Amino acid sequence: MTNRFTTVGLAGGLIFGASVAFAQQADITIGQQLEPPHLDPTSAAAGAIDQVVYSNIFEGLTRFGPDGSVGPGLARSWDVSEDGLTYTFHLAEGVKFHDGTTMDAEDVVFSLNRARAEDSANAQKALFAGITDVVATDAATVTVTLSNPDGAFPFKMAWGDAVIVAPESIDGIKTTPIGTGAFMFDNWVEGDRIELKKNPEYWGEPAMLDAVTFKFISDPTAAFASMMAEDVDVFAAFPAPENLPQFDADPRFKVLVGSTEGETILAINNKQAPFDNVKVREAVAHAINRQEIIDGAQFGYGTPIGTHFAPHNPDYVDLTGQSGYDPEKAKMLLEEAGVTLPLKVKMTLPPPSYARRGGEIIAAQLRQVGIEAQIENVEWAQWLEGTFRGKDYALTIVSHTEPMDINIYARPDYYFQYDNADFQALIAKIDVESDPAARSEMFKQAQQVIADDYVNAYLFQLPLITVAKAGVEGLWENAPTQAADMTAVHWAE
Amino acid sequence: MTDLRADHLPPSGAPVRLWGRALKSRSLVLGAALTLIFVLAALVSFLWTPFDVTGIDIANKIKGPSARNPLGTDHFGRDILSMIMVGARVSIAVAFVAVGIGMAFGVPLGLWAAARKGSLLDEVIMRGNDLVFAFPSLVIAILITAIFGPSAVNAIVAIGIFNIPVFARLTRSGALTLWQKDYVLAARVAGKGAARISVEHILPNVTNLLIVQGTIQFSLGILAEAGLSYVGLGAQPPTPSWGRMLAESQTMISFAPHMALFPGLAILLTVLGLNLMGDGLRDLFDPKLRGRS
Amino acid sequence: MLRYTLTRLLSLAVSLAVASVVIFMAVEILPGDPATLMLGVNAQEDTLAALREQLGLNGSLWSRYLSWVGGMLTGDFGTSYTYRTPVAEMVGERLWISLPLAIYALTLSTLIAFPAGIWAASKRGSAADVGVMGVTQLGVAIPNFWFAMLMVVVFAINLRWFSAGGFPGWDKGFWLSMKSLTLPAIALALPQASILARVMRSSLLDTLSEDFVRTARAKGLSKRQALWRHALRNALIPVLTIIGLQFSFLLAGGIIIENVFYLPGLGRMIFQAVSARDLIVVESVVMLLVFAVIAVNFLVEISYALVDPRLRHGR
Amino acid sequence: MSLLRIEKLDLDIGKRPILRDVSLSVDPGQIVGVIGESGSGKSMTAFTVMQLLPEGAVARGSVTLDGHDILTLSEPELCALRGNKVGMVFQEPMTALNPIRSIGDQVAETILIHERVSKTEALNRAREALARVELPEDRFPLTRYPHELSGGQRQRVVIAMAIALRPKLLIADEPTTALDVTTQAQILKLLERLVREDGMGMLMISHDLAVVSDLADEIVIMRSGEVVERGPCPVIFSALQHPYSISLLAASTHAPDRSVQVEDTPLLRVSEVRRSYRTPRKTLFGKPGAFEAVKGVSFDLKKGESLGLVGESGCGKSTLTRAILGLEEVQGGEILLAGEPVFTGHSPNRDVRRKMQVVFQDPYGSFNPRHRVDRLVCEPFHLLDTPPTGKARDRAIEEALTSVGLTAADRYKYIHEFSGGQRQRIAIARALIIKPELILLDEAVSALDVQVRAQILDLLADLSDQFGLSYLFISHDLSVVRVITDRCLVMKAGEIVEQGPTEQVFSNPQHPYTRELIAAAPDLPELA
Repeated sequence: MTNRFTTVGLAGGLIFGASVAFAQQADITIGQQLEPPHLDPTSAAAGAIDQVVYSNIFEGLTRFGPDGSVGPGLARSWDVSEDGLTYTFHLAEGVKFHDGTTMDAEDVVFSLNRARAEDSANAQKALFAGITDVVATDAATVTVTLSNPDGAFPFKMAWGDAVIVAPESIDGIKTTPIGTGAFMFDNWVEGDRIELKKNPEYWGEPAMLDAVTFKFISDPTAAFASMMAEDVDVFAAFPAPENLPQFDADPRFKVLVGSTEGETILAINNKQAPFDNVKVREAVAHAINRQEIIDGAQFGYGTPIGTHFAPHNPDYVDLTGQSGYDPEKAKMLLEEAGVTLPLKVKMTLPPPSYARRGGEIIAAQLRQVGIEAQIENVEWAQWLEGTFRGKDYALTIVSHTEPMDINIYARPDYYFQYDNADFQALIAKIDVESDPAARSEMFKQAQQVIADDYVNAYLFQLPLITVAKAGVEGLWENAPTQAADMTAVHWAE
Repeated sequence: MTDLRADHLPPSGAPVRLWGRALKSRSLVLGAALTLIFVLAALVSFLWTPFDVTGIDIANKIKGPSARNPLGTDHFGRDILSMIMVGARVSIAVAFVAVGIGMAFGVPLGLWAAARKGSLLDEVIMRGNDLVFAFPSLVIAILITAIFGPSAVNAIVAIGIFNIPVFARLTRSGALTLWQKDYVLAARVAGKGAARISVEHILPNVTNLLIVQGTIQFSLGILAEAGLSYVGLGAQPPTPSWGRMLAESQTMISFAPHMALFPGLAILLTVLGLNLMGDGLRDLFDPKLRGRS
Repeated sequence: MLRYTLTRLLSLAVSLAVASVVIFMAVEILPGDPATLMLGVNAQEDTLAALREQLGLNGSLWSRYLSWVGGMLTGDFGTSYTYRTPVAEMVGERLWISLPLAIYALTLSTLIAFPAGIWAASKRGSAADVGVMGVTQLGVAIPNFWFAMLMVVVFAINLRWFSAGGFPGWDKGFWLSMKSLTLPAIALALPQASILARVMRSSLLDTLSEDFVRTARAKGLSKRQALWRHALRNALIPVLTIIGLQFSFLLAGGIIIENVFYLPGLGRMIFQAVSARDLIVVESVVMLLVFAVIAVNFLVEISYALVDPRLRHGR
Repeated sequence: MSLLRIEKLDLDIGKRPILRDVSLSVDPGQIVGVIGESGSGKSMTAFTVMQLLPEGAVARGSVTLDGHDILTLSEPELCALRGNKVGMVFQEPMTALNPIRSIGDQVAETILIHERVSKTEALNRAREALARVELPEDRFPLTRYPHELSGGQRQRVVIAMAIALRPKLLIADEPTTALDVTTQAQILKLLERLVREDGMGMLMISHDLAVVSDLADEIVIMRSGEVVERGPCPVIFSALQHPYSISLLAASTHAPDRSVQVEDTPLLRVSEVRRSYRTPRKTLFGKPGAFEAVKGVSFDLKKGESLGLVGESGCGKSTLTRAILGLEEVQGGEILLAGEPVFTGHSPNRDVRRKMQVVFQDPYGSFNPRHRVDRLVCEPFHLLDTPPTGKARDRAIEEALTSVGLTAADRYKYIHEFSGGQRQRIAIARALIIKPELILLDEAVSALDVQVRAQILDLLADLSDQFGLSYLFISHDLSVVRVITDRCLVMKAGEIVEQGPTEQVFSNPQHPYTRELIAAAPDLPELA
C-alpha cells in the first residue's frame, strides 16, 4: 500500500481521502496485470516473472539497457576468441547473494549447466543450445565454449531466462528467490502483491528506493480506478489505452508511451484450407484496415507493421504498403482462389483487450469481403491447449513479445504452420553469421520473405504504456524485454 | 419471497374478473408494461434495428446521445439503442429457456417426489436438490463455460441447472398440500393412479405457483446472464449482450458514462418489470396474500 | 434432538461424498493442461512430461480421486500448481478477506433489512411500506457489479473517500482494512438486504395474522407489544433460512465483486484458478464451499431449534 | 346495571354491512348465549366488544362495558381494558397459543401487562390460574410448551390466560367447536364453574343450539347481522316468535323420514381387520415402533342398511374408512364387499370398488377447482371398463344432478359458483353416478349449517329409498348418527366397544365409554 495509507493506518483512524505529504518518499507501488505463477525466471515463460525479478532480484552475465542495448551485468567484460567459439566472461568481484553466500564462477557454471541440462525446465532452452562447455577458469572468470560461432551470444545471456542463481538457494527459488540484485524478495501475498526491499549490500550502484510493491490488478477497470484513486504509483503496461487522455490531462499523472518487442499479428493457420493458398492469405491482409484497428482497439496507440519485426529496430523494413487496405482487391483475390463465400472460419481470441477488441473489428472487416470469422473468446490456458498446441483454429490474434523472434517462422511445427525451406535455410545462416552488416541484410531479406508469403496479417507493434505519478522518475520507457527495472527509479525532489 | 400456498389457490374459470383485477393492480400493470417494452424491443430487433449491430464505424465511436443515435454509440461506433434491442433478445431468450429447463425437469421431479412422499425416491430427489443448491452457482457456471466454452447455450445450461431444484421444491411443497385434499382422495377412490392424479389434479393446481415463481426465476435468469456475460462467459461477440456491454464500457465509464448507463438501466428495468409482474400475479392469484412480499 | 442431529449429519456426509465425485469429474474434463500453461509456448515435450509427472497428473483417475479425498480428510488440500504453495494455506489467507467481507456484508444487510422489514410490516399499506417495498424492489433488480462500478466512480475516483479496491492486510490496521472492505460490502449487501427486508416483512405479516397474535392482543398487549413479543421471534424462521443461504452465497458469490475491487478473496482465487487450470485449487475450494454451504444449512436448521421448541423436543 | 350493554350497534367493514341494529346485554354472573349460522355476525359482535376488528371496520351505536363506552376509548385505554376487565377464549386452541413460549410465560404475561408485579409473582399467579383450569403444576409444569398439550388442555391454557386477572366479562367464541364431544363437555363445565365462582358475566358464542342451551341464562339468536330473537333460556324455546328461529330449532332436531328395507344378506363384511403404522425410531439404531390404529375390528353391514360408526378423533375410524375404500392395505383380517375382497393380492380390486363410493366432510376441498361440474361428477367412471360416452354420458350426468336436486345446466359451472350445501349435493351426485351399492359418508354433514344439514339428511334418506343404497355413516356427531342410522358401532382406540340397533345403543348404552359419550353430548331442552 502507499504511504498515504500507512500513515492513515498508523494514525488508526478513518480519515477519508487524507493525503499526507511526505518529505521524501522512498517506496513505490507498481501495478501490473498479471501475477507471476512463481518467481523462478529460469523455469517458466511467464513474462510476469521477469517483470518482477529481472534486474531487481536476479541478474545475468549481461543485461538489457532501457534502449534494448546489451551491456555488462555480473560479467563486467568479456572476450571472444578469434573463431567466435569461445567466450570468456570476467565477473564482478565481491558480489553476494541475498542470503550472504558469495557469487562466483561456480555459480555461473551451475546456472548455465542447469539451464541446458537434459531435464531442464527452462522455457528458452534454445538460448543455451549452442553451448558445448562451461568452465570456471578461476573464481572470477568463466569460459563458455560454443559449437558454432554466435554473434548474438551476449544478447542471449541478457535474457531473464539466463540469470545467475545459486545452488545453495535453488530449491526455494519459486517462492523465496535469492539473487544478487539491488532488491531482495520480502513478502508475497498470493493473488495480491509481492513486496521487495532494498538490498543494503548491493555490489553495484545501490537502489534509490527502500521498498517496491508489485500489486496485481488484472481487470483494466480496476487498473484505471487504482491509478485514479492513487492506490498505486505506477502502472506498468497499462491495459486500457482509452483512459490515457484522462491521465494526460491530469497533472497528478504522466503517461509514458514506449515501444515493446510485441509484434501484434493476426495469425493464420497456414495448413488449413483455404488458408494454405497464399492468395487467400493475401486477401485477408488486404481486407484489414490497420489504422481502424489501432484507433478502435488501441485508441490510436500502436505503430502499423507490415512484417514480423520491431519498427524501432534499425534493420526494420516498412512493408505496410504491400498489404494496404484494399477490400476490392481482397474480394478479387478470393474469387481468383475459388473460395466459396461466405467463408466461415474460427477465430480464437485470448484475453488481452488488443485481441478481444481487435478481433471484433477484424471480424467486421473480414465480413465486408465475405469471410465470416466466428469469434471464440478463450482463456490463456485454452488458447495454449487448443490454438497454440492443438492448432485448432483458422485465425487468432496475439502479440509476440520476445525480442528478435522472426526465427519462429523457421519452425514448421509452430502454430501458424508455415513451412518454407528457403526461409529456414536463411535463418540457419543468420544463426551462424557474426558479421553485423551481413546479419542485417539477411534480417531484411527474411522480413521480405514472410511479407511476400503473407504468412500472417501483421497488425501493429504493441506500445508500452506506463502511467505513473508525476513525481516518479527513472522508469524504463521502452520494453526491450519484459522487465520493470526499479534500480534507478526514484521520486522527484 | 415465494411462500405461496397451494391451498389458497383461487378457482379458475372467471377470466373476465381476473382480467379486471389484473388491470387494477398497479404493480402488475407497471411490471407487465416494462416487460412488454423489452420483449417488444427484442422481437422488433429481429426485423429492424436503427443500425446494424455488427457493423463497426470507428469514425463515430463514443458519441453521446444524439438525434442519430438516441442512446449514443459505443467504442466501436455501434449504435447503443440497436445493441440494447438485440441484447434484449439474448437476455430474454437465455432466461426464458433456463426457466423452461428448470420447469421441464423440476416440475416432474417435484410431482414425482410428492406422489411418493416419504419414500426413498422422495428422499433421493430432495437430497439431490439440496446438493445442487449447495453448489456455488456462479462457480459452477464458470466451470461449465470453462469446460464447454463460453456461449449463450452454455449460459442457459448453467442457469437452467440451478432452476431445477427451485421448481422441484416448489412443485413438491405445493403438491404435498394438494395431496391432502379430499378431491385427490376422491380420485383415488375412483381408482386413479398417482401419475394420473398428478397430471389431472395436482399439476393444474400448482400452475399459478409455477407462473409466479417462473416470473421471478426469469428475472433472476436475466441477472445471472448479465453476470455471466459480464465476466465474458455469455453470448459471444459480435452478438451484443447487456452484461458484456457493461464490461466493455467499464474503463470508459468516467468519460463516456452513457455506455455503461443504458445497458445497466436495461437490466435494471427488465428485472424490475419482471419482479413487479411476479408480485402482481401473486396478488392476483392469491388475494389473501395481497401486499405481502 | 440428538437423533435428529445425527441423521442430519449422516445425510450431510452422503451429500459431501456425492459432491466430491461430481466436482472431481467436472474438473477432470476441464480442457487445458496446467503444465503447458506453466511452461509457456516454447516449452519442449520432455520438459512438459517431466512437469506433469512432478504435479502428479499422470496417475489413474481413481487413484487421483482417492488421494485427493484422502488428503482433504487429513487437512491436506494439495499444492497449487501455479503458486506451489499448499492450497490449505492459500485458502486460509483468502478466507481472512472473504469471511470478514461476508460477515460485514451480512451484518450490513441485516442491520438494514430488519428495521426496514419490521417497519414496513407494522405500517402495512402506508406510504412508508410502499416506499420501503419500492426501494427493495430496485435493490433486488440492480445488478450488483454495475452498482459497484458506479460506487467506484463516485466514491473512489471522484470523491476519493475510499480506495478503489485492493486490501491492505489486517496487519496494517483494523479500521483501514474495514474501510477497504466497505464499498464491496455495500455492493454485496444491497441486493441481499432488499431480499431480506422483503422476507422479513412478508414473514412478519404472516405471523401477525396468526391466531396467537390475536390472543395476545386480547390479553391487552398493544399492537407494538404483540409484534415484538410474539410475532417477531416466530417470524424469524424463514428469515434465518435466507440469512443462511445468503451467508454461503456471500462466501463464494463475491467473485464478480472481488474482481471489481481486486480483492484477493476466495471467489477471485477460484476465478483465477479456473483460468489458470489450477485444478487442485478449483477442486478443493469448490469442495470447501459446498461443505460450507451444507454446514451453514445444517447450523441454520439446528438454530431453528433454538427459536422453536417444537423442534427442540425431537421433532 | 348491566355489565355489558350493546345498543343499536351497526358495523361495516369497508362498504360491506356486517351488523345492523344489534342490541344485547350481559349482567354480572349471567351467561348469554349468541347463536347463529356462519356469516350471521355473531363473532364480529364479540370482536367489536374487544375492539379487535379487522382494518377498515367502522362501528356505530354504543357498547358499554362496566361503565366504559368502548367505541370512544383510545387504543391505550382499550389495551388496559382487554385481558383485565374482559377476557376472551377463541375457537381454535391449536393455534391460539404462541408455539415458542411456555404456557406459564404466556399466562403470566396477562398479569405482567396489567399489573406492576415481579416476574416471580406473576408466575405464581399464573400457576394459580392454571390450577383453576385444572392444569395442576405437578402434571403440567409452567415450562411446558403448547405443542406438548392436547387440544383440550390448550383450550384450558387459553382460558387461564383469560381469567388470570378475574375479569368481569368473559367472551367465549365457539370455545368447543374444534374439540371432541367429551372434551367439549369438560370445557363447558369448567367455563360454567369459573363464571359461577367469580361472578363473571359470559358472552358465549356458538353455532350449536344444544351447547348454548345447556349453559346459557339468556339466548340471542342472530341472522345476517341482525338479532332475530332474544329471551331467557330455556323458556325461549317454547315461545319462539321469529320464523327463522323456529326453523333453526326444527332443523337442529330434524329426523328424516326413512323407510327401512334391510335385507338379511351382508353387503360389507369386515372381519378381524388390523392396521398399524410405523412410528419413528426412538433411538438412532433402535427398532421403529408401531402404532396400531385398528385392532381387530369386525362387523357386517347388511344390504339396504344405514350403519353408523361413532368415535372421537384418533379412534381409528378414518383408518378403517380408508381400508374399506381400498386405499390402504390392511395387515390382518379381511374386508369383503358383496362377498369379494376389496384387495386382491396387493392391488385394490376394481370390480369391488365400483360398488362403493364416498362423500367427504369438506365441501370446499372435495373438488378440483379447475374442473367443471360434469368432469367432476364423471370421475368415478374411471372405475368402469367401458365408461359411457357421448349421449349416454350426458344422460348419466343429468340424472345424477337432478337426483340430488340440482339442474342439468349446472354441469357447465365451476365448483366455486356453488354454496357449501350445493357442493355436498354435487359430491353425492359424484358418488351416485356409477350406481354404487354402498356409500361411505365420512363426516359428510359435519361442516354444514344445521338447516343445510337437515336438507342433506333428507336427501340421503330419499336416495336410499329410491336406489336401495346402503350407507356407512362415519361421524363424531351423535345427534346426526341417531337420526339417520339403523344400527351403530361405537369405536374407541381402534376397537369397536359397542354395537347394536341405534335406538338401543342410545337409550340403553352398555359400555362405559358409550355412556360417557352420550352423557357428554349436549341436549336441546325438550320442546313443549
